[in-house]
Amino acid sequence: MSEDSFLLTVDGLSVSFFTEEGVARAVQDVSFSIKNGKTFALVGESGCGKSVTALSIMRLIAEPQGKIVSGKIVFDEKNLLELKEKQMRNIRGNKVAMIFQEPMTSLNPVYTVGNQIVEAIRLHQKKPMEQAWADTVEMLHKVGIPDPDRRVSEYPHQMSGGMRQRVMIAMAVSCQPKLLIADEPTTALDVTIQAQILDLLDKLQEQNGMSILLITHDLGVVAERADDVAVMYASRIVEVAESKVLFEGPLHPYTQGLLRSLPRLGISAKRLQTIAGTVPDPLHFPTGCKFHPRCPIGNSDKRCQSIEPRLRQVCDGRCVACWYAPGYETEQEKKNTN
Amino acid sequence: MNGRSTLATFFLFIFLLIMIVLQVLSMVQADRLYERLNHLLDTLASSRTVIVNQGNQAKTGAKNLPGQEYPGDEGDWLVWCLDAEPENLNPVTSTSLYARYVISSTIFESLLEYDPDKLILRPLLAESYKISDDGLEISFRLRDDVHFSDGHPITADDIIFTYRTIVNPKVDAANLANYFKDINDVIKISNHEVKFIMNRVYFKFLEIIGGMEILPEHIYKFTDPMEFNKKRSNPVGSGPYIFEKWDVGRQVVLKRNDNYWGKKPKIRQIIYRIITNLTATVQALRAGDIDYMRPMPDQFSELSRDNQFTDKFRCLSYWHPAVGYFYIGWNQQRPFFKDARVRLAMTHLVDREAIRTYILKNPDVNIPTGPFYVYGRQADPAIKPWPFDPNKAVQLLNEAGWTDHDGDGIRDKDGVKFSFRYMIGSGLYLHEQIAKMVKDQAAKVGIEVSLDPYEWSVFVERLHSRDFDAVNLSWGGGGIQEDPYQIWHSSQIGNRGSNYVGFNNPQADAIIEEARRTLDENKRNELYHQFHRIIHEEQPYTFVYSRPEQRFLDKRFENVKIHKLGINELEWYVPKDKQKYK
Amino acid sequence: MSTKSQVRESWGTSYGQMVWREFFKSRLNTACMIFIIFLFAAAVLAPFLANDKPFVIRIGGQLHFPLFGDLQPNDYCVFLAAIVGFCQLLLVLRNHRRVEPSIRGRVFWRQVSINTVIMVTGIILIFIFVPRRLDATDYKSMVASGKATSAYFAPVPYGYARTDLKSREQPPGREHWLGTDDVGSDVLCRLIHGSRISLSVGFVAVGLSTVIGIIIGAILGYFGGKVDFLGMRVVEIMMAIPTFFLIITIVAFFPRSLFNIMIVIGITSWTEDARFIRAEFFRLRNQDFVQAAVSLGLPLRSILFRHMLPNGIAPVLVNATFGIAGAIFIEAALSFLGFGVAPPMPSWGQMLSLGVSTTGRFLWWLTLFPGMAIFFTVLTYNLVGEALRDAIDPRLRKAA
Amino acid sequence: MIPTLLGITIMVFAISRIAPGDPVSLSMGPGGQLDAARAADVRKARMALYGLDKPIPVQYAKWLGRVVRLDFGDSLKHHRPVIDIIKERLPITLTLNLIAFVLIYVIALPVGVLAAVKHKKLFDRFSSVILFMLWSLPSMWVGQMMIGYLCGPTFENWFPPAGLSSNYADQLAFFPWLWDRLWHLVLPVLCLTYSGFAYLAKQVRAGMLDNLRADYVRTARAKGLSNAAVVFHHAFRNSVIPVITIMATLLPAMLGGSVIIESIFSVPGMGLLAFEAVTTRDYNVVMAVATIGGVLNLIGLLLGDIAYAIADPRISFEGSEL
Repeated sequence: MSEDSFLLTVDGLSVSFFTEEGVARAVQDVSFSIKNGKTFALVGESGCGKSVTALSIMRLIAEPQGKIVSGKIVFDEKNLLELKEKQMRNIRGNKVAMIFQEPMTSLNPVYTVGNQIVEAIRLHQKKPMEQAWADTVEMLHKVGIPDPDRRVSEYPHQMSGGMRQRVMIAMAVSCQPKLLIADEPTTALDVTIQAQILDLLDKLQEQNGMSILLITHDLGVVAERADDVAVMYASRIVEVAESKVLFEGPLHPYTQGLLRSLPRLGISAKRLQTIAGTVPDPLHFPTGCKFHPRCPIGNSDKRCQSIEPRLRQVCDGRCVACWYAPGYETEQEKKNTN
Repeated sequence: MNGRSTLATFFLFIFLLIMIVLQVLSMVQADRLYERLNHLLDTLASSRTVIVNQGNQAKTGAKNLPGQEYPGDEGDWLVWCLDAEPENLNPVTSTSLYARYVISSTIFESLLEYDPDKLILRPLLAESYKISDDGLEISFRLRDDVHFSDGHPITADDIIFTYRTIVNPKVDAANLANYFKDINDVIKISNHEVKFIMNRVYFKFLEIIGGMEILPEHIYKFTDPMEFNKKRSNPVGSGPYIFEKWDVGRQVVLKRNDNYWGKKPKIRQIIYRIITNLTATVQALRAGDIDYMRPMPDQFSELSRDNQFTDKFRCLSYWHPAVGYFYIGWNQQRPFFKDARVRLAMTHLVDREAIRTYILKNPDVNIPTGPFYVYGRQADPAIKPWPFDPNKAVQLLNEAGWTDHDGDGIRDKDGVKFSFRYMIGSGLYLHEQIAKMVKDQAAKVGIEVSLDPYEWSVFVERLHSRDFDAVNLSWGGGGIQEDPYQIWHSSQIGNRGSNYVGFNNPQADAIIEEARRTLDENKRNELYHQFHRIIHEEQPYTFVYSRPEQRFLDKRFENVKIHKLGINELEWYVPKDKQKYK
Repeated sequence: MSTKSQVRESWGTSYGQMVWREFFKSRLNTACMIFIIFLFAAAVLAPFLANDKPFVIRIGGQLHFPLFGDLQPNDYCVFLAAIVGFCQLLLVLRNHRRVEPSIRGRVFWRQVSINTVIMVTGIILIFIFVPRRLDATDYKSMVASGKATSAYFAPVPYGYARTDLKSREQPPGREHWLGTDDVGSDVLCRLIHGSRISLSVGFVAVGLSTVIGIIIGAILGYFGGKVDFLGMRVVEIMMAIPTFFLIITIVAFFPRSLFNIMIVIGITSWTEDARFIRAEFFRLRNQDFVQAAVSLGLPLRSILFRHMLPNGIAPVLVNATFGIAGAIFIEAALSFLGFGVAPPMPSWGQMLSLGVSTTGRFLWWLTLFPGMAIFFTVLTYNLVGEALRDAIDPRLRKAA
Repeated sequence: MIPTLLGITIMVFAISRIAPGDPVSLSMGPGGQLDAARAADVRKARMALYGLDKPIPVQYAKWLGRVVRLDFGDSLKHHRPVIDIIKERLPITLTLNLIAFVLIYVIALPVGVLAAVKHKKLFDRFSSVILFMLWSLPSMWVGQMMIGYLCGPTFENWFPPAGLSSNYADQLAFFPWLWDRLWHLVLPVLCLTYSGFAYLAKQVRAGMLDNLRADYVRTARAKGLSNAAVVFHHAFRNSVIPVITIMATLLPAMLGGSVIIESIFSVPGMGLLAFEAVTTRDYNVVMAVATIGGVLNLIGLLLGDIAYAIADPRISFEGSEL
């Protein structure tokens, strides 16, 4: 596949938060790229740095505590991190839009949904008011809100969670962005709605051919919606692959753990396995491979405890960060270490 | 957070520093000020710009007051500051001093008035008066040229109307009516002659009736007394001034009565400004907003030493019979003060000299020895005040049997600790200061005093229910012919009488009663001298001080004379060139 | 030892400790705390700091200790209170080390109740057995006249009730460090003794209002329904009355005393707490675990109170801290307007009111120093209150 | 609302009547002239005159009966209809407070917002310390200091120490008059303003901080709105809501505070009236002040609720119970 077909390329992104307790390295050396018109899923337990990655693409990391320490974020040939705030604003909501996790709080309670969408449209497309209103209503219709021309002038608190999330989506796609970042768009909703929302996203993706960066902890969703997957664990990406490949043969023990903990049809599961232990606190990560305390291999292995494996390409389109992943090391290196 | 805290503390210190600097600066400046004050004090000690008359000698008056022969110029206003508002301007129902300032002898006139220097009654509205030999009848003959400001002539009917109004039980004038209670009737002899008939001889009747301010019947007449009680403003009388307007809370304006029957005053308008805040008053005076005010004692003592001030203003300090006295009353119903010796001891404990020199800061202040006007004929000048003498006090207390038996430092007698409650009106600085001082002094000889400040209304209530051990208060002077009956006669101890310290001395009672019947002034004064002596021995009160009337007056006013009766604002005038208001 | 420490580890950090730690992160707060302690020290030790009786004096050969002999019952009460309070503090600290968290609350309450009992009985006993004394002798003059020797006076050798007309209204100088007031008593001395009034008013009044508030709030919250409705009307009334006016009315109409002021302030400022506690109760009622517990047949009362106390108390405490500042301010204001304690009892507000003499002369030292005293006290309590609020508010903790 | 008022009046009425001392003994004073034999009767007569001889409940009923007809009776001190006195005094206090009020909001809002936007920057830290100090400054002290330093004979003499207008202000032309009035208002208003302003600014700052952290602000940013737009259009709009409700609590507080301020600067307003009335047992005035004060408070609360309901779509008018 050719480089130019990538819409967004994140390269060596590291983000740190400087708090009283100390420096929390929320994202370290994260790299991935999203193809045009495809869905890229970023998977991981909560607190592993998914959302931070997303926010740093939008350059919405809360200053002054949060800082993007290093890395590049290239979005159609522009490095977002080098843009002026003004230019960046042009991209936000216009070329790159974002949907947030909590539809309940993500809408401003004191303005009608209509207002909030119109705001975005007028900002980026400089349309006259009436035009903008028309678009808005149409948008709401598109995202499947019943009689939009009434709903448009309602306040968020008068709507259900699902409705609000649709409104959020409407707002996000109102300017036909090239990339839509969906940060756990469905976690706060109940299952039936989840499906609808995701379908809606797919539909919109087909309609205006945008790419989606889908951030979730729900492998099920990933399995059915995503084209490529990156698994994040404790501030690092531990494995990247096309989704079906990944689901067939996960390489990283963490990914394996995740998959095992996922109910599968067909296979008569004895009982769902879980990964022992918890996600480490970003303030004090363990030395070496951050997963080693929870890892069946790592918790005994010296190397895992001392040296942290970098993300490496093992075969085309597949990267992993584990000493014991097949093909992670050449025979040569194995010798050196032993 | 740390960052903030350090910074915050830093600013805190900055603020502190500023405070301190400010404080130092002010300290320096204030001290400079004091030096200057002291300097002035020394220089002016010799040449006091204060005009003082030792009431009893009339030598003053003319002294350093130029141009008194000169008839004076018409015009200009007198802006007179009142530190409280008169509750109403009706001469019958009003009780406050401030109403008096505004209406008496400006708007209203009486049959007789006191000659300001001879201090004897002389006719005003009346042409003449006659007292029958048995002293039970007084008849007045009105001048026939006198008329009210609206032109109506004053007739006997007006006098009778006034009298009947005062004694009408439904009219809210109890205090006033009280004086008339032994007058049986008034008879109209002719249109210009009336006769009052009393049912007993009482030397004050002439003064009372003569001093009655005559109301115009055609204006004040009423069917329902309540409607009279409601007549509070728009007074109409026969006086040299007529009522202009009353902006409540701000001012009362009188303008000259141009068809006044008598000698017209020079000042065209008198404006009574109501300024309750004392500091503000002085400010206003300095700013020239007011011309005439009644300062607090320490204001007077301070400003009368200030050259810049005395250049612009007259500091008048003068005696007149109505100056009262300040006293500490010892409740003789209480175990502590039953014994005259104890009361005397208390008097010995009050350092009245110190109060005079340090608190009042006025050497003219007099330490009275009895209830009478210190320079009046009723008082016995031979009696000298008891000195401040703690040792004497201790000795007296021991004699009286108040010694510290149980060794707790507090004197006691048959089981009663000598620790009493000292009632003072709250918010009265002077009273508080004196009370504090007494407490401290008493403590030094082993007497425990606890001060009870009370709101004035509660204060009065407790006074009447005799619910106090000792009390601070001052009586206004009873005038030239004072009758001690109300305050000192044992019959007044009971229900809400004014003898609330329960002074009960048969001899004194006898004297008081006799004096009331005595019409000959000299005889009467003899009796009063005896009475004075008794009071001095008994010390039912500790008489703390009696101080001269004090006024500040703008220098532009001329012909400011000081009579034995005080000053008479109506004599003043302002020379053409100095006149301020058109 | 190690086992113990491990045990404590297993206890983890209690809410209180967390707040404590959070609170003392800021140096400003520490400073405030120190200032408050200093104030307390001044208040408690007032008779030793400012007194016209010497600690020790030799008269005719033998030693006397007039200052100690002159201590009044109320002084002893203050000392007792101070000691008990201090012990309570130590106990609390000890609890955190020794007592297992789950029962800490109960232990704490038991200690508090015991201490209060001790205090009350102590005070009663003191008033019964310690006689009021009045030491008439003037030691200064004795020393001056050489009758007495080797006298050691307090740093501020004046009594707050001593009057000395000769030196009235003196600006600060060597004699009187902060000058003298209208009857020549030493301002510094009166300031020191005045701190007692301010603090006691602050604490008693607020204690009262808090207790009333909690009780009423608890009753309303616990019974709900009609009781709640009526109660809330009362609360509304209390809130709608112009409080300061009400206070003035009451204080002006009834005899002048410290207790009246405390009580009045107390009974006029409980609404906040009441409403808060009530709300807290209602919140708890609807929480699942409470419902569950009730359905299990546990008495609602115990649950509510057990869970109300930890969560509900903290904000009430914050409220109280501000309340103290408020009460001190109100007391000062009242005394300033002339409704304060009876003279010569020193009160900052009353001293302040002397600052502008009747002549309009401005006695800056009578304005500046008491004013600063009031200001810094109020400021400190406000700061502490703010800090506490931040400390107990986890959201802010996260955000900061 | 009505029951609340009743409650207030009953309470104040009770307090003022239970208390010792009454206007009659006040007007009669310590005596001196009155003969003991008559004093008692006179007193009785006066009591009857003022209608104080009836049992308290009856008095209250009578009073209530009159008040519903907006007749507060006569002042026992000034001997005038209370309502007239109030008519003179209330506007003064209201102007004083309203000016202060406007100032408070005008200053506090920008300061608070700025502090929040510059969170943890110099301005924020500086201002928050200053605000805190202002907040805890005892107003009587400030007033006293101002009088002492700025309008005393001792130091500067820049401002008038008392009153609302210099004498003969009524003879001035309009603008000089206005100037004079303003000149007199400066210090009192200052005293009334600073603490409320500090308090409010703190609130605004806190509110802004919360809202700037809120999700919808993040959404707004994600929309690509400029910082200013985010702050003012989104965060500010939300943090204004609680500020409005503070208005309800601020107004009564200021009315209470004006007692102090007015008695320091001897401004003839409601506060001073209340003060005098209380000290002189002028029952009718006391009651009137209490009632009107209560009404004002309730109005304040009501306004607060209404404003809230307007500002916040989540609250509907039925929600605001009073």
